[in-house]
Amino acid sequence: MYADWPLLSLVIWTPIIGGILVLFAGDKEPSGARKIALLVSIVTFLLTLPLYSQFNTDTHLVQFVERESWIPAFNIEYFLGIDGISMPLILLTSFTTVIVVIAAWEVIQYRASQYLAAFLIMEGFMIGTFSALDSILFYIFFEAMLIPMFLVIGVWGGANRIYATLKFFLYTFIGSVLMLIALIYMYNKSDGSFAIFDFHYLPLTLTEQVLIFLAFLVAFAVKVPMWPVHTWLPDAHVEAPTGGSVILAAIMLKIGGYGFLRFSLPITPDASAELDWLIITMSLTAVVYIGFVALVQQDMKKLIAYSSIAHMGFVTLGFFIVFRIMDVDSSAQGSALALEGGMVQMISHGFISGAMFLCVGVMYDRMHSRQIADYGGVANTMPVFAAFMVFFAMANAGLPGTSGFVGEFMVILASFKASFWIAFLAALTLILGAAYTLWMIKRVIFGGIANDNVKALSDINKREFLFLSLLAIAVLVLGLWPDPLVNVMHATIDNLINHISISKI
Amino acid sequence: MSMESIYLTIPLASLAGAILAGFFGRQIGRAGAHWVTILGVGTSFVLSCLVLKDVAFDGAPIFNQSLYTWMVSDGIRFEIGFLIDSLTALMMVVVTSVSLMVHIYTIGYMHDDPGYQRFFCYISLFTFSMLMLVMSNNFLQLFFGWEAVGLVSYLLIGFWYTRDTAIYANLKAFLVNRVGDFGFLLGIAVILMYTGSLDYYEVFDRADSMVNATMEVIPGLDWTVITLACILLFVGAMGKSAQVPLHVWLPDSMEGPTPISALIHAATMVTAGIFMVARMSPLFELSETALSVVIIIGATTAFFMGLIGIVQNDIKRVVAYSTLSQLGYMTVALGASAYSAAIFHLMTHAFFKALLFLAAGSVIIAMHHEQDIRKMGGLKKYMPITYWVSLAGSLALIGFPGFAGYFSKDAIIVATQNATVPGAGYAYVMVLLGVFVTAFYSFRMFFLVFHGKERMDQHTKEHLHETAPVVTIPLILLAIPSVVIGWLTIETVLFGGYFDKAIFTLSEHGSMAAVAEIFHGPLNFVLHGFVGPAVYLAAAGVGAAWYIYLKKPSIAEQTREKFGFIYNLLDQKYYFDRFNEVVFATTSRGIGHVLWRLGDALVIDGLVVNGSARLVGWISGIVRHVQTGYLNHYAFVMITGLILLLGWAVLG
Amino acid sequence: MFIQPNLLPALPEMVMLAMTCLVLVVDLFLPQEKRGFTLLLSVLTLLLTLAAVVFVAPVDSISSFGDSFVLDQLAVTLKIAVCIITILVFIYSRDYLIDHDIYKGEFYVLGLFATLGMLIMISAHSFLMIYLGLELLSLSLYAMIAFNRKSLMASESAMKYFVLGAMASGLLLYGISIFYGITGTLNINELAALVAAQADQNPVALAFALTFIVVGLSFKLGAVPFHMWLPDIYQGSPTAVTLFIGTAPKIAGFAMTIRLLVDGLSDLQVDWSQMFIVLAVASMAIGNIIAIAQTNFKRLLAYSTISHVGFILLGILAGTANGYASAMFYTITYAITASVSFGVLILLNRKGFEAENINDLSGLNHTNPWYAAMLAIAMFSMAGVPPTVGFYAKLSVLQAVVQVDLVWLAVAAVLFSVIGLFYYLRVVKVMYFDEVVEDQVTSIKPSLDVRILLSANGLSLIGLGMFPSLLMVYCIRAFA
Amino acid sequence: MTVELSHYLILAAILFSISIAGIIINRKNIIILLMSIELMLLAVNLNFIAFSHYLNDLAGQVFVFFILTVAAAEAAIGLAILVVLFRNKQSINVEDISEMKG
Amino acid sequence: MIETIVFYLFAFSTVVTATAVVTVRNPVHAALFLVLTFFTSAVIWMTLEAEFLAISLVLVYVGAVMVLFLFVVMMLDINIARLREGFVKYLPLGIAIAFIMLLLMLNVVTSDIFSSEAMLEPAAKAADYSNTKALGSVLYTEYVLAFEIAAVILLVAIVAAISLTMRKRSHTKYQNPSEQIRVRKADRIRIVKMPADGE
Repeated sequence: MYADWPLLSLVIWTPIIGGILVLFAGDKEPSGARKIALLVSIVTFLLTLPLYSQFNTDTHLVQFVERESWIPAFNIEYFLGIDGISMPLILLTSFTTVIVVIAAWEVIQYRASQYLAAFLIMEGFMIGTFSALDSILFYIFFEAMLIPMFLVIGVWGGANRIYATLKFFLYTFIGSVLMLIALIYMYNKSDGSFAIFDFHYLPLTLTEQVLIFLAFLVAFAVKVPMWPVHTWLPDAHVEAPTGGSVILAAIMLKIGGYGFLRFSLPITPDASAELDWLIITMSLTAVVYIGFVALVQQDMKKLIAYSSIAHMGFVTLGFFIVFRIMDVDSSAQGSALALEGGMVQMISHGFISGAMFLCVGVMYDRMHSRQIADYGGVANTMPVFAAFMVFFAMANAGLPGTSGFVGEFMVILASFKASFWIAFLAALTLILGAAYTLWMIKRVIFGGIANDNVKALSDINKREFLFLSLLAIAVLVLGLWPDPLVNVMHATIDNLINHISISKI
Repeated sequence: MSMESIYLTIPLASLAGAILAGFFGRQIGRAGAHWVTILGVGTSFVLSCLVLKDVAFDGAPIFNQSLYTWMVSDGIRFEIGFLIDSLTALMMVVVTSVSLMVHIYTIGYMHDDPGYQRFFCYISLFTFSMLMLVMSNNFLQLFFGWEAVGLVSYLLIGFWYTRDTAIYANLKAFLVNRVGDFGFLLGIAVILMYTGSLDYYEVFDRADSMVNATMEVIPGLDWTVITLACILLFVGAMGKSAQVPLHVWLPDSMEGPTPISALIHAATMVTAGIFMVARMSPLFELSETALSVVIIIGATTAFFMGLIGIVQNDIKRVVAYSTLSQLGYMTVALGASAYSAAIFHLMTHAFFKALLFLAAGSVIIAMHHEQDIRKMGGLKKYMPITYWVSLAGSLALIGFPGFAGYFSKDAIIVATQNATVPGAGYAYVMVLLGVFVTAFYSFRMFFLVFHGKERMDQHTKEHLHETAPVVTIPLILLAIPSVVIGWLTIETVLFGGYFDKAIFTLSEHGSMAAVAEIFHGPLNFVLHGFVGPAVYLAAAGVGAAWYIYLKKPSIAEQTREKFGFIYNLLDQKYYFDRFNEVVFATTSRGIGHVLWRLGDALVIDGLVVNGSARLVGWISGIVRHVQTGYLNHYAFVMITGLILLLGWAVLG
Repeated sequence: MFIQPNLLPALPEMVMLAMTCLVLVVDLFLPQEKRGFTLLLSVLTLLLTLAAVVFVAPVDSISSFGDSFVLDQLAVTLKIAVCIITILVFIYSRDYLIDHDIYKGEFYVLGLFATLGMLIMISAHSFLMIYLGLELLSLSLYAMIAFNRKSLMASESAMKYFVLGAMASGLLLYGISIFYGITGTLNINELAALVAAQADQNPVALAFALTFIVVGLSFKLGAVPFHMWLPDIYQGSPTAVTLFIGTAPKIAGFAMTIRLLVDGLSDLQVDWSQMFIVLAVASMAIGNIIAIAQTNFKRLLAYSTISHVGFILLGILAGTANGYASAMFYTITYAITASVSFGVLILLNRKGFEAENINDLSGLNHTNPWYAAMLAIAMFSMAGVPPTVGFYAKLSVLQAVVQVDLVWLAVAAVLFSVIGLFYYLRVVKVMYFDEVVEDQVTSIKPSLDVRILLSANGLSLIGLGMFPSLLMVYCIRAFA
Repeated sequence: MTVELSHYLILAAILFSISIAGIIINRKNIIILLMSIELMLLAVNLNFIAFSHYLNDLAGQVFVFFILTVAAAEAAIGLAILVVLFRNKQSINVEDISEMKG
Repeated sequence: MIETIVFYLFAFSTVVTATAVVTVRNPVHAALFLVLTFFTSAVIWMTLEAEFLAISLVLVYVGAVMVLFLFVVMMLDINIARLREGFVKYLPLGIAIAFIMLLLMLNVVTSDIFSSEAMLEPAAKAADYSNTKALGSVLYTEYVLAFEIAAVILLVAIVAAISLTMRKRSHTKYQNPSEQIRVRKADRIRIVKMPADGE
């Protein structure tokens, strides 16, 4: 029945138009705005479900394609479609937005309609980014989502929000402008096409590839973020309101990873192979260096932010270790493991980091502090919450049985194919990840009641229970049975591996 | 009921108990919580016995089947499944039986605790995890169980989460275990890389491919892959089974409630490492180097950790160090290729060490949670049952001929004597000395607690009495196997070919064959013990303890002063904790601080990010002054621009 | 012998001139309180001109007056743009003029004359016509700037503009005179043919003359280092005049550049492209960098204009039809965007209060969320953030630059635009994140026409951003 | 020996240079600046007329005619602005009219 | 020959007077020197057979524009001493810039393209040739649009000059009868209540 529906357009434009409606609903009666927002987000989520259920896992070809000429002057098309890489991310986006809307319910009182509208519009842009197959369309969504996020952090953020949000915007913008040049360059090279798949088959010399690769790298590395262009993330996360942090961590970072898969690898396979050492070094630095840095954070959100960087290191490691594997082993056995591991890690990190930020948000709403030192013994007064927080912390530390384990496991296994020491350094996350997460848990959740504020805490209410348990279920299900997720990627990933194993030179 | 569904029921029964007690604890109440979990674990126990009977006596074929496909990636099937053979069956019975005892015991021990339901949930969850670990037919699930028991251990050590020491200890335990897991995971990665599978049997079949392959981990140093894999796996075992130097968490884990110490930190979880190596015997056998590492680490742990037990005053810590030492024995057995002896000792140890812990717990209850043995003494008359079961446990521990521990320990000693791997000689000396040390500290504790002067305060003394039946009944139930199980099962387990299908030993590693040579029935084996030095060393240990702590207590004081250095060394546990604290904890935080403040804040953010922003701002501040506001300056700039362009056009 | 020239192509200009004279006379007899009629008449003038443009719009191109006046696609599109933007300017500035006691008919008359100058510049196809159109525009602007006679700043900036403008005209004329000497013609078409013939023989002399022309154009456009007038004039002029200067004349300047360099001197394209590279990079660098330090919003927009001129030059220097069309698109959309920025700023002015500092926008989102949104859209458009039209403008220009293998230039351009983003974001930051400063921003209630036009103007930035083809087709057709 | 075209051009160039020098060295008096600009226009006019003569083409003279017209208008407006400025500032010193800068 | 002498004579005086314009201290003198420059230029234009323009220059420029200049200079009460401060300081710079400029220009205007070979002295015009008539005939035909625009420019100048400088003089005394008639008591006198002088 869905065959004829322009499903992708629907899931992109429903939240955007819904967001504008929410905006006009205004703040006089915020509950109205909230209800509309919730309705819109749920409808969007429901609309994304057929993308999974109707998805054909046997083909690497893009599905649910919509293709219309848009700007004929430069042959820019309204070209949408999804494959095994983008589909899970779209589901993640629509799911997370529902969570964020619920999480904002009573917490956001100041200009609630603008807040909710920003998230809905952002949702549309993010889904657009994942489903765009025209590079300019991609770029437009890629950039446009910065605006609502900029406002979200700036208006509803913490004390140092302005510095953080400017830094966020500028960092990301610097990254993306070079990508734009690369896109234009390839447009000229390809005799006037901005379609991403045309770029995939565009013959490029090694020098061209390296330059294009670097341009993409800057864009996506900032977004991921990879060391050493990660410093915007802790600031942005710390200052952003809870919903902002959740979306930022759960989805926006994924766009960087997605970009690598959609652009860098297939368009510049030779440069990727040539420069894999760079990415691998940066990824491992993210894992180890950031792991250490996370260890000494005093601010919970900062800690989780740093942990996000470390976890995203696995994503990029997984994506680029492939080239090492190909060097070592001509059969490329293990490369699918690496790529799928990176993808699983992205999805899983979406759930876990979102949940962690929501947990901090739950506490922040009560105590108005994110400092670890202000807490202690929260388990005494908020036992149910403590259970959730410990669970998510364990997931963050990559405990098997939670989704956090799956991606890391796959990537470590795959990277061993490439080199013992890469796997060794990557596996250090087992120790570091546990150390910083659990140390925070120790200081925040466990122990005697630290002060009167903690004593006065009340346990989570039904609404908070709802969104935390939804996420917990997702984390658990994905950890215990990742096959339904991994299964949808196979065809696409296999095709990608075939594609990148053929030199373009 | 088909066997398959029985296998499935065994772990799930425990899990069901855990879920009910955990999520619906408030609804079902305290009694409800212990009933559902005991029912669950009881079911597991009964069915496990059934399985053991099936495997051991009815000769059921090995069951190896997957339950469901966890994931397929890159053509590799990651599955969840069961492998039921003799080893598994034995472990299942050990785990469920001790767990059942502990469940019952807990009713009494935790009677007044507010976290009653939570506790039952945890221990049932533990039982589930441990069962999944031992029943696994592949590395993935092994790792799942491996980490899951770690998680529960973490939760249970920190059960009393308001105690700073407890939450310090659980963090430490988890992190140290993670170091082990780190190696373990890499080991799994090696195996996957060279065999392309995580299924035990497939891996074992392809193990040869790892023998001939080499890997250059450190440039210029070629290691055979099998050695690398085994050592990495063994690192995991070191963490879980608390072998030097990853043993530091186990003594601290005594911060958890005593039932936990018995169940997790003595009987089951800590033996997971031993089990794992035994399970991997087809791999370890192929690497002489790995076995050598195993035996040396084991021997070191066996002796030196025992030594520390001598100076401990906390009743649980003495038992904990004794556990470390006994785990060392098992590891030595593994290194000596006497896997069956290791498992045999694992089993006997599970019973008598659980017994000792629970007895200690009984003492602690009676002493109103006083754990310092210097403040005890003369408890014999107050707590007769506890006294007698403790005596049985201690005798089993020191290897008194005829008791359970004797058989397993003597088998290990003989096997070590006959082992050929490098380091076996060292190990033999260490295990022999360990026998003396074990006897000494065991009876030091025994005498200090149950005999001699009553050193407790008046108030405590008045309230001293034997503990409730829910405590003593499990003690008695555990005391029985502690005494007799060795006698009953040694022949079957060690020499009856029971493990033939589960454990693989190369013919040139003939240590067990040597043991078998001298074995002519249990009675004969008891008598044979008097031929070797072990029994005499144990007797000497007991005698020394008696002399020093009962006869002439002043000697202890004098020795301590005389050998202050050694005492300090032991008291500080060879400075391992201090070393870890300073080197790992402080250094890594230091590195973190430096990287954060210097790397992130100063260089990246300060210099590059804000620096470039400031640079632009600074340039802006300077350049804007070119715009002086003076008309003729403007004209001058324009004309200069014109001249430059003209010069370029005309001359250039 | 003398042939009656075809007057049709000049119909819009004739309509405008006639109507302007009518406005001038009618206004004399209107009492102050009926000044609204002058405005009405002026807008009518522009509408009629617009209608005339549409009416005479040729399929191809027609020229008249001895080939010194052309009406082609380029002219039609640009003239329409100029007229529409001037209408916006007139309507936006009414309240400002009233509040500042300069609500006089002369403002509109001069504005209309300036617009006439622009129309002439757009159609001019000889050196003489270009010069006259330019002077008609400039002289009107000089007077408009000084219009608020009581303002020291205004008279100062008028003086500066005048002196520098006159000097620039002198330089331009000198260049024209040399070209006249070399080719013996003032007509652009003949010039193109003759330069083509001579390009190889007299490269130095042609480059020499070209330099003067380029300098004159650069002054008009405001490219570094001939930009010095721009910040002071933007800041000092009454905001209504800044609004005017900052929008429509850019289009005329673009037209003049195209007429001179592309229509006339395309054979010297290598030379002027190279000069433009230097000027463009300098403009983007200086404009963006100095803008960061600004606190005055008008001055900020002035520097921002300079940087945008750099971008326009990028499109032109590509030297391809594609590039010219991109630059044209950029210029028109920039003018539309600037009219939104100044339009919102001008709304904030009240009697006795001149809103011109960035801080005057503090908390605008609290008091006037709609206009804050409009200004924010304009800022993002100037920064080139999609989905606003500014993005597409930048994209097309960059595309043209990359096409001629000047990738490094494109990279430099985007890097400078990152710096630019910083100060645009600062404006958004002030509006959205800062608290309301007491007595600075109150709720503004502009009249209906302003409200509708400004909203439409602001939303057009998004509309054109999503459907740039609506305008782009005309730009492409102009250079087809 | 007749006067060559280049002589006129050189004269114009000299006048042009003098006017530029005048703009630069007169840091105080706007009126002199205006006069310098008149000199510049004179130089341009001379160029046109000389070319017109040697090319035997009237267009140059026509152009000069218009330049003269415009220059007259320009002078009127310029001086009007000057007067307005003087009324506001009581000075025509270039260095005094620098309210706006940076 | 005579043309050459005339050219050099007047060219020289043009340069000298132009130099004087930018260097003399007094703006009135400068204006007068500028007038002289125009005069000498007009003569040179004469030698180029641009009689109409030469006359226009004198009539329009000297007669109107320069007079306007003088008016303004004299009307504004300018402190001459201050106007010349720092003159010497910037003189070298000015000369240097002008010199470089001149060199660049000479480089081009003396090149072959403008040499006598490339551009021959045109044949002398016929005796009945009227420069004015020739100009006139093209002005109203070929350049009619430009001519109209020039007219508009002049109109702009008028409008601008008037709107900028015309002001109602408030201190000029003249009667406005209608105002006088409409006046009311309240406009003229204010009745204030004051407390009686106490203490």
